[in-house]
Amino acid sequence: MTDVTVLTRHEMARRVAQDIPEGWYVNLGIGIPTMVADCIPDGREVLLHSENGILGMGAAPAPDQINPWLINAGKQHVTLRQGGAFFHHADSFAMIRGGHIDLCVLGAFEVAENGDIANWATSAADAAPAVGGAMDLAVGAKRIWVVTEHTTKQGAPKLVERCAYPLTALGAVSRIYTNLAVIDVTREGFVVLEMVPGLTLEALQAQTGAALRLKDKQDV
Amino acid sequence: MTDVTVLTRHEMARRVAQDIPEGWYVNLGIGIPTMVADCIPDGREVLLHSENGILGMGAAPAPDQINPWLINAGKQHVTLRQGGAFFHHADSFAMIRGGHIDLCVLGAFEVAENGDIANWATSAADAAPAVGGAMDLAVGAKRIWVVTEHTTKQGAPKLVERCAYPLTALGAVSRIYTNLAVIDVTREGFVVLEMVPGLTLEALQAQTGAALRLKDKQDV
Amino acid sequence: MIDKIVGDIAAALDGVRDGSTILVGGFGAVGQPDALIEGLIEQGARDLTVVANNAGAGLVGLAKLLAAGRVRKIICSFPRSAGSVVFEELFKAGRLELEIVPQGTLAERIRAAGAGVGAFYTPTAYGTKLADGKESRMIAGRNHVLEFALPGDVALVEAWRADRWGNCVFRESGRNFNPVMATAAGLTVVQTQHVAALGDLDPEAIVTPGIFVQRVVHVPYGDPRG
Amino acid sequence: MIDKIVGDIAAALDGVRDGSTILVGGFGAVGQPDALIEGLIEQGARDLTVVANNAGAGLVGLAKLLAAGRVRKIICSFPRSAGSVVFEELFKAGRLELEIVPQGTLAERIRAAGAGVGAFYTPTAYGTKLADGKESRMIAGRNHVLEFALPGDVALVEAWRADRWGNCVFRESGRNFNPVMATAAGLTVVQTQHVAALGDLDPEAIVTPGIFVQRVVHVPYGDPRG
Repeated sequence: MTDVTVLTRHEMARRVAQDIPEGWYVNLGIGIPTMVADCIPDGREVLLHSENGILGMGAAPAPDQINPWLINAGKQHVTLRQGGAFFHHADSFAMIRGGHIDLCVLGAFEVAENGDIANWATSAADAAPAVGGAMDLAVGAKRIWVVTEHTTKQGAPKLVERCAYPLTALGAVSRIYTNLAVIDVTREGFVVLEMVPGLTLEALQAQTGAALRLKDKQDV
Repeated sequence: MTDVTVLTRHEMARRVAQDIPEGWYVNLGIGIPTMVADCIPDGREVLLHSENGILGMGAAPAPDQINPWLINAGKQHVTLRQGGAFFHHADSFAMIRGGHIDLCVLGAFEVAENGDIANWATSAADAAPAVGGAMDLAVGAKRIWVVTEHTTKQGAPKLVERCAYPLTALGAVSRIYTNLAVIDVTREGFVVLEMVPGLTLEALQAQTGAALRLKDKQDV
Repeated sequence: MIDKIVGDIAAALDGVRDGSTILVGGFGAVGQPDALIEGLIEQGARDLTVVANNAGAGLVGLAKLLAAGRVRKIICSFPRSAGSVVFEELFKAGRLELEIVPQGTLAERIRAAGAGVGAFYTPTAYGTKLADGKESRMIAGRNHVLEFALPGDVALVEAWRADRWGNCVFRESGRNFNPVMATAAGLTVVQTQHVAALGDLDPEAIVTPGIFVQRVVHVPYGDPRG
Repeated sequence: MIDKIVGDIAAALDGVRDGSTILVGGFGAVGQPDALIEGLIEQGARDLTVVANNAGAGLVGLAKLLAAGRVRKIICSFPRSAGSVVFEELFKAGRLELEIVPQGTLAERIRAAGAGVGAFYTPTAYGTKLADGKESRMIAGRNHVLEFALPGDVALVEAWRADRWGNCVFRESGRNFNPVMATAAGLTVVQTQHVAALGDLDPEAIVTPGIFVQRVVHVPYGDPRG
């Protein structure tokens, strides 16, 4: 692993942004997902949705141009692009639940090889976990991508056979971007699309809690 | 009956209008109910709702001032008062079903002494009856008043023990205004509040399909 | 650059398949996407299920689509109205299936489809023949009927102004079913009286955000007819 | 003449009873009816159930109401956030009941209450512990959970502009839960930054028609705090 350059959080966000085509309606979760917004190439029209009733969010405002009335779901100040719109919470979640969001990018505690995601409660005993809109997004968006460190800070795998933490949604995740690799979640389990330079499948497997296989050339 | 002056359709509408206090949100069905709109005294703010997404309808327009974009649920041209609002059909019926309409005035084929109303289909065999918003209004409005001729053109009673026609809603009607009387629908059945001058309870009973009783003085 | 505005009605309706469910906006003649309905006749799709409040009047719009024999079934609240002669003839002849739905239940079933709600309980129609065969349930002391979401393959919508992202506003009582249906179809096609530049529509007053719209075609149709 | 505008906050909250369910608008600090919440503390009602997205932050607004011991139960999607110290203390001490509801389900349950829908099936939370003990059902090939309408006795709403009929518009992300909650309570009270003359609000752009509003109080509060 000494020769391997792992991606920074910002590089992970940029890697995700690369794969978002023009015209998609995208909801970005809190954390690294939020950073994806600033990595979308200028001129590529990707329309950002926020649970609190905004479509067409723009870049973060300059410090002297903050509008205190305009925050995103993470309570950060944002801007609105020309063509953006405001609506109320029930309409906002109608967009989410109704399958109108092309992509939601979420963080996760764990993702299982069957696409289950756990990202809202760190133990079944936690009596006051904050679910927010995660469950609605996980079942509602057309696709769920997870962006996360490949392991916990303690080195435990976050990509696992079955989630141990309380689930957010069943079978929801289709792709995972980590600091080490890009991995599809398929019916046959985790399929590695790319790894950071210098990383071997064996080394990646050692940090992963479920079987990996490399994408065959003929899978393309 | 020879000395009895029955109310005209316009007089029936005016009688209903008398009883509508300022501040009520009111939906008016097709026929005599629609005529109630023009009988509300000037200066009494009663807010008229239309199923097709209008709150705050005003008087009918002058012939040379028709706005072809502004029709009511009966497809007649209307106007909008200052303070009126437009909304879509799902929001409009949320107002209706959600109990936000103080009063709906409907026509009826039959009203039963238990408050059942039949006003949408003239026979169980009719395979293509037009229900429109009648069922939603009948269950949703805070109160349903029916305004109707006391009998059919053939002289058959429209106020009955049990409806024979297909029902619009169960136990919905609280008051009936006819060309002969004003009648409350109570747990004890039909209670006559007033009759046109010269009419006796016996004569009214003869034209009614269920038992009537006069409102006791002490009921007030 | 996202540009949902297409050049003509043929492009707007390209790919509509036989057997589709078509949601058609409008209430009476107001807000009816007549140009798109005419275009659908040209386009040729058949065996359609049409969801609309009315079943057409006269010989134009929906009535013309019915007359052309393209519709297998109609789901509506008010089939019979002044001038609904085409509907009446086809229905009597047994050449058209009919599903009558109370107007509010119709709007709510379409909204449910757009909002990802599989089914809902409504007090409307409980105890009537329109609830025959439907599940019912007492909730909070009141009887309710179970109704299922009603999605469309295609929604035909008339707007007053729309922009290249598909944001729409409507005009007066022309709003009616249009924004609800726009949310509930895989392909939502808007005929708009006016095209607005991006940013010209007030973000506080947009009724249908563009996320619900796939194609926009400019049809300066004029006032409702009839 | 209908005039829903009352003179002060005490009049706006007159009659709120112990044991009431209070819907509180706002998302984060934006669109929170803080003056009404403070007024509710003054007013004195206790044993309240509060429905809000968050459980308050710092020592103002909702947190202050919690700290005053007036709340028996809170129904929300995101209780823990930066500064939710009052909530955390009360909850740990067992002095506050908590019902966690996914944010979209929360919004839809409130909407259902306002729209006369008794209950609905949503795919959200199926297979998770938030669906424990709830009915589920396969609809159109997908598992759904049954959720019930969540009405309030009182809704506290912050608007940007309101008129004497109770028509309201909101400002940017201050809209959030406010218009939904406005539909779902027996008594909807609006604190508005600005009072508009009747007719000044564009009928095409009114977000909350006055039918949903019982009282309006003018509170030129200024920008969201926090």
